[in-house]
Amino acid sequence: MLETSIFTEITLNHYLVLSAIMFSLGMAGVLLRRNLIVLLMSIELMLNAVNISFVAFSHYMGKIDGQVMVFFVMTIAAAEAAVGLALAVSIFKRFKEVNIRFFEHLKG
Amino acid sequence: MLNHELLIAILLLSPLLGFFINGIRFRSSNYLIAGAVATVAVGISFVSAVLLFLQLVDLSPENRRLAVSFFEWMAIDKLRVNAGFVVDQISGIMILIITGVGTLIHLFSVGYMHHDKGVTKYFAYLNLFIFNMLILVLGDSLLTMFVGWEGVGLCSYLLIGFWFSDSAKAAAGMKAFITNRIGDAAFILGMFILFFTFGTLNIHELNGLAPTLVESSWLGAVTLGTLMLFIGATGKSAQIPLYVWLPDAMAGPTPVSALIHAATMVTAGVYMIVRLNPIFIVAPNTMMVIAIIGAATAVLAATIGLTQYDIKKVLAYSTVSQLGYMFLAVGVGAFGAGMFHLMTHAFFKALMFLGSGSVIHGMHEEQDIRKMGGLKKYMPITHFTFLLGWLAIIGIPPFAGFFSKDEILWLAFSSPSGHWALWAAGALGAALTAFYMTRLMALTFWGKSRVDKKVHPHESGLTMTIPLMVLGLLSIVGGWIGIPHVIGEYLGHIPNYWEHWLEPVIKKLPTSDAIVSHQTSTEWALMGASVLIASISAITAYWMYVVRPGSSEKIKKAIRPVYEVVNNKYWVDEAYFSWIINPLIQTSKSLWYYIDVNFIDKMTFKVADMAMGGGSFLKVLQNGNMQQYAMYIGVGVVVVLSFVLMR
Amino acid sequence: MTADAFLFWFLAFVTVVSGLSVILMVNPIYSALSLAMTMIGVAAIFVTLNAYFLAGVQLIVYAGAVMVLFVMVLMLFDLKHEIQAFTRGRLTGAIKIASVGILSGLIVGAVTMGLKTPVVITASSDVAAAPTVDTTRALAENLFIKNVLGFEVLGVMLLVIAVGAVALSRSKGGTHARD
Amino acid sequence: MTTMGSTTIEIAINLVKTILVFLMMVQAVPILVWLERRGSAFIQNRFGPNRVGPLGLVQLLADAVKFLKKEDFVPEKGNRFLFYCAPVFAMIPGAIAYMAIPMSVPLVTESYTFLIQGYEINVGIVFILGISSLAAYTILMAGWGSGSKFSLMGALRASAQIISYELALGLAIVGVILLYGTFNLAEMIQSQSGSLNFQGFGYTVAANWLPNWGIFYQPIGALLFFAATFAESNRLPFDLAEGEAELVAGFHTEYGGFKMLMFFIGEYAHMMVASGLMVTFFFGGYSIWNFSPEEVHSWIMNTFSVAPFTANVLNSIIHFLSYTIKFALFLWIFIHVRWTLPRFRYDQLMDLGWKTMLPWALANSILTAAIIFIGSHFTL
Repeated sequence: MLETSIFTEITLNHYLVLSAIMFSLGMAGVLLRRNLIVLLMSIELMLNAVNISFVAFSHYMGKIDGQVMVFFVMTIAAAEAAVGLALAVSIFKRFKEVNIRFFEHLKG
Repeated sequence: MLNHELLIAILLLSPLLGFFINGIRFRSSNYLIAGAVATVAVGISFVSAVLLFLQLVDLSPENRRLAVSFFEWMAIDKLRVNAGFVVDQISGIMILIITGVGTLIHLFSVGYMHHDKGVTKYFAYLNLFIFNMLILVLGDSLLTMFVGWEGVGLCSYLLIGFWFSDSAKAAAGMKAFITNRIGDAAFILGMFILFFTFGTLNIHELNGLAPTLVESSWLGAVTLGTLMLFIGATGKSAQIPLYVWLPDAMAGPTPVSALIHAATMVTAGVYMIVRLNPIFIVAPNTMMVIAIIGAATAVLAATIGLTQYDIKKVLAYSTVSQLGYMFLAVGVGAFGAGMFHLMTHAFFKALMFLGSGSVIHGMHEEQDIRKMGGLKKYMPITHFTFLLGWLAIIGIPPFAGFFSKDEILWLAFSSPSGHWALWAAGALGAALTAFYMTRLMALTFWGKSRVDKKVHPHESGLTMTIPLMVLGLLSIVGGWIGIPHVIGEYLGHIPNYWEHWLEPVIKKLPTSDAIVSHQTSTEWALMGASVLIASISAITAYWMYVVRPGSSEKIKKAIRPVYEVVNNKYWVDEAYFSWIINPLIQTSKSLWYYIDVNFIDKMTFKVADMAMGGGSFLKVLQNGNMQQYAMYIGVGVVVVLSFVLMR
Repeated sequence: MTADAFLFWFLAFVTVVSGLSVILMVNPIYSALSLAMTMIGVAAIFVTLNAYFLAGVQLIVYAGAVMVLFVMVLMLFDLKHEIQAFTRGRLTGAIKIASVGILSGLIVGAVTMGLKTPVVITASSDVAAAPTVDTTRALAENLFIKNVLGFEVLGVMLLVIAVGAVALSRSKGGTHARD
Repeated sequence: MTTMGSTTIEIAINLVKTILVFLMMVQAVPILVWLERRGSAFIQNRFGPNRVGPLGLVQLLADAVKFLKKEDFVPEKGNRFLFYCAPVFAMIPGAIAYMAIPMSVPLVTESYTFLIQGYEINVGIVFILGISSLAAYTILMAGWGSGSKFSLMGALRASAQIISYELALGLAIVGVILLYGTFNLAEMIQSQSGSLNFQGFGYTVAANWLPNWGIFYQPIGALLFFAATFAESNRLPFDLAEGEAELVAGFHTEYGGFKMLMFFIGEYAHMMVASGLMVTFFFGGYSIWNFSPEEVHSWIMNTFSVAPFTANVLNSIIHFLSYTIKFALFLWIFIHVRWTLPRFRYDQLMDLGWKTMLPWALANSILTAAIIFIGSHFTL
């Protein structure tokens, strides 16, 4: 019975596990990819994973604060994307490539 | 009627606001805006000071005390200090003097400083000074007072070195600052001792806790504490041995000399002692030291004043001398007389400084009185007001200085802790004062003109003469509120308002009731004697410098050795240098070389080398690759999380 | 299997697969498009959690604006294939993958072991029982009354970021160049 | 899930409705194409297609056959996958968004309320904005997948334009949202029924000769919204993406045949969504001038003396006609504007969006908020 109930009854745990998996995917992207823009996208993936947790908690706890937090996270994420892309553009203008290794030397 | 808390807030914050406004736009050289802002700021303070004083008058004499506490500043175990401010009989008078004279001097400065490029900065400093001075006099605890004490020291430093591109002037500022530091260190020590003894720094509570029994030992806590505070006061108020900074402080703009180095800041030491008079009174040894130092300063500074040729230096030594009088007064327990002289001195000395400023301004920055003379006809208003100041300082009745100085001399003689020698010193000082002041008048305004042909002296503008006139008036009438009993009764029962006013906050000397006020004949005689001595001295000076201008040179030759000693200011500065400062510098240098360079530095270099050696192993980890950094974070999270979960 | 459960598994599948392709696609444009797909999936997950307004905002902000910007920038750069998409270094790579794997394993383990009993829905639930419009209203009230300071600070921060982004990517010329 | 219903029957009905509405939209496209061609000919004083069938109406079928028979062409340098994906995705956002617009009074039976719309969503506006903002992807995919400079430039322009104007679009309807206090389109239409009547500042204003439509409360919002929808659907005067003189044909330069037709459908779907929203927000949706649905219902009952259910059906049909008339009017305005106004320059377009419409939309929403607050809290 346990096995079927895991598949048919969706609880908070399901959402949390989904969130954890997505977060790990984003983290793997941050650690492994070399393209700066893909890194930024991986960060967005992690933020989205966290958002899922927030909304899931908000739903299952019956408190709206989680959704407000998601709202804030979205705004910050948009801002972060804007700055990150601006950085990427300036890096691209200089090196004609957006590899993370151009950030290793923080001079010039 | 406005709430007194609000009034005190306005009183304090108005100059601070002026400081911020002028401080933010300090690059501007528009003297009108800067001057208007600063003067109006202090003017508002003056108005609120007057309103506060009126409220104070309305209260009954026993509880004339308007206290306010804005917030708790610090609370460390027993030490609880509020940002509290008190207006009582003493500080009420002080705020009137500070803001009143301050307003006049701000007004004067508008005219005096109008050609200067840093005029906005100047006014900002001036307003900051007023703010700090108000904190000093209003602070309800020694610590709050100390904040103002340091603040005025800072402003004094900034304003003495205002023209800091001249290295001599910048050095004068540093000298004032460092000399004051010595005194301030002693002040802090005094605070420590008093706090250990009484467990509080609140002035009101301290005065209430003052022991009733007189402490005769030299090493008693109260004696030591008050002595330390007095050393602090000698620094701020330019007494022996720390008076050397004040004559040099004349490097600043003349209105600054008038405000800070004559009327307000330098009297802070006297004010502090008067505030704490119940404490000081139980330490007769301290009082004796204060009286002796005061008398000695009065005479010493006056003798130096005889030989100076710089108009402002003469006035500076005169200030030191007059401050000596005030300390003489508080030293013999005549706190009221000390405060009285403080007030009248603020009027006439500010007047004379401003007058000298007017002269310097009219003479195009010439300060040497040998190059003046006969200025009477060029600047009549300045001459007339200066004349009033002169009459006041040499103690001619009924000018302000007469009443205050005479009361000091009489109490120096008659008070239980007084002595005829103190009176004699005071009288000698008065005679010397009369001499050098007359000499100053004669060389500056009277006699034949020795002015350079290229210089065309002129009278100053209205912004400068109006303060002179107001202060001149105050120099005449300022003393009338404290007419001694003997004269008052003779003239028809004019009461001594001053004494009545201060009575609730001034403690009498323990055994003073028996002797005072019975020897009216002695009082008359001494009064007459001092006036007579001063007059003779003044007439002699007049004869020497106006009637027979050459005679002074002859006398100079006749007493050459003595003259040399005095003219070189007793070599005090040189002595300080060769006995204190240079040995200190030598010691420091050897300490620096043998201890610091050869021992401590080498040790630290060894440690640094070891750290670098260790770092070279670890620097592999820090290769600038951000993803590796992120990996460290990830590994760290994994470790922490597994630790938490395994537990 | 109920419709809700079916929907959840479907959406979980979509988001995880597209999330995986974000990090595995060698061509960054495919990564970006996969991420857009993930965003849409997340928006749908929000809908299953009754957060309708957030779902809409997620679509507008993430899928509609942020990801379009990403795609535009990538297309502007014209990066077709990267010579080396992943980081070099076998050891660090192994550590990275291992740490990610252990981390996700730990979280999943913690969640499934630790929270075996489903969280009790409190009685004073202002989300679950209420109709959806009121969710939006409750969100607005929370945002504009309780968290109004944070909201304002966020607004100021966005302004700063906008200025900063423009300053960073400013170049000479462009469509508005005058001379 | 209110979108799909909770029971199997509801889900089935909703699915059927979804397909139905989609088919309706697709069928409307050839009519619109015909209308556009005839209309442009009318405006330009020509005949247009008039040979095949009556009024040239059968031309549509001929065109469809022609599109189907064309060669399925993929550029050599392009990306085959994206090149195929783009036109398919082009149809989706418009179609999904359109389904959220209510087209008539709900058909009420004893047991079930049948909505004349794809599905009801409580945050309809946000949903529609979110879905239609996805349109930028199809354009980018098409531009990138074509592997051609013209396509790429056109796609970048078009998508930049779309996300720029989305701001003005979203802010322009903030006033509407504030006014009706809801995101739900059906509720909005309900509060627009009847004649002009509002309260504020302690007064009640009523004008029986005017309908209670949003245009009278939000004229600036309506204007801005309408202008922004033109930019959103990439039509003249904002069709910079396909400025022929500069970019040949923009992002669909390389497309032809059936794929091109799909793009056409997408564009017309956008137009339809825009018209539908315009009608819903500012022109009372399906409601009839000056009459509320209840009044119409009782009028039907009284005049034809039919059973309530039949009256309900008639009521729905009448309102659907009302909606369709308004909807068609706005579609015609779209077409008319396309053939009358010249094209903007690209920097003018961006200036208009960021420096003119965005500030005005902001001002409009702030003003609306202030008036609503003051009007409800204070009396004059």
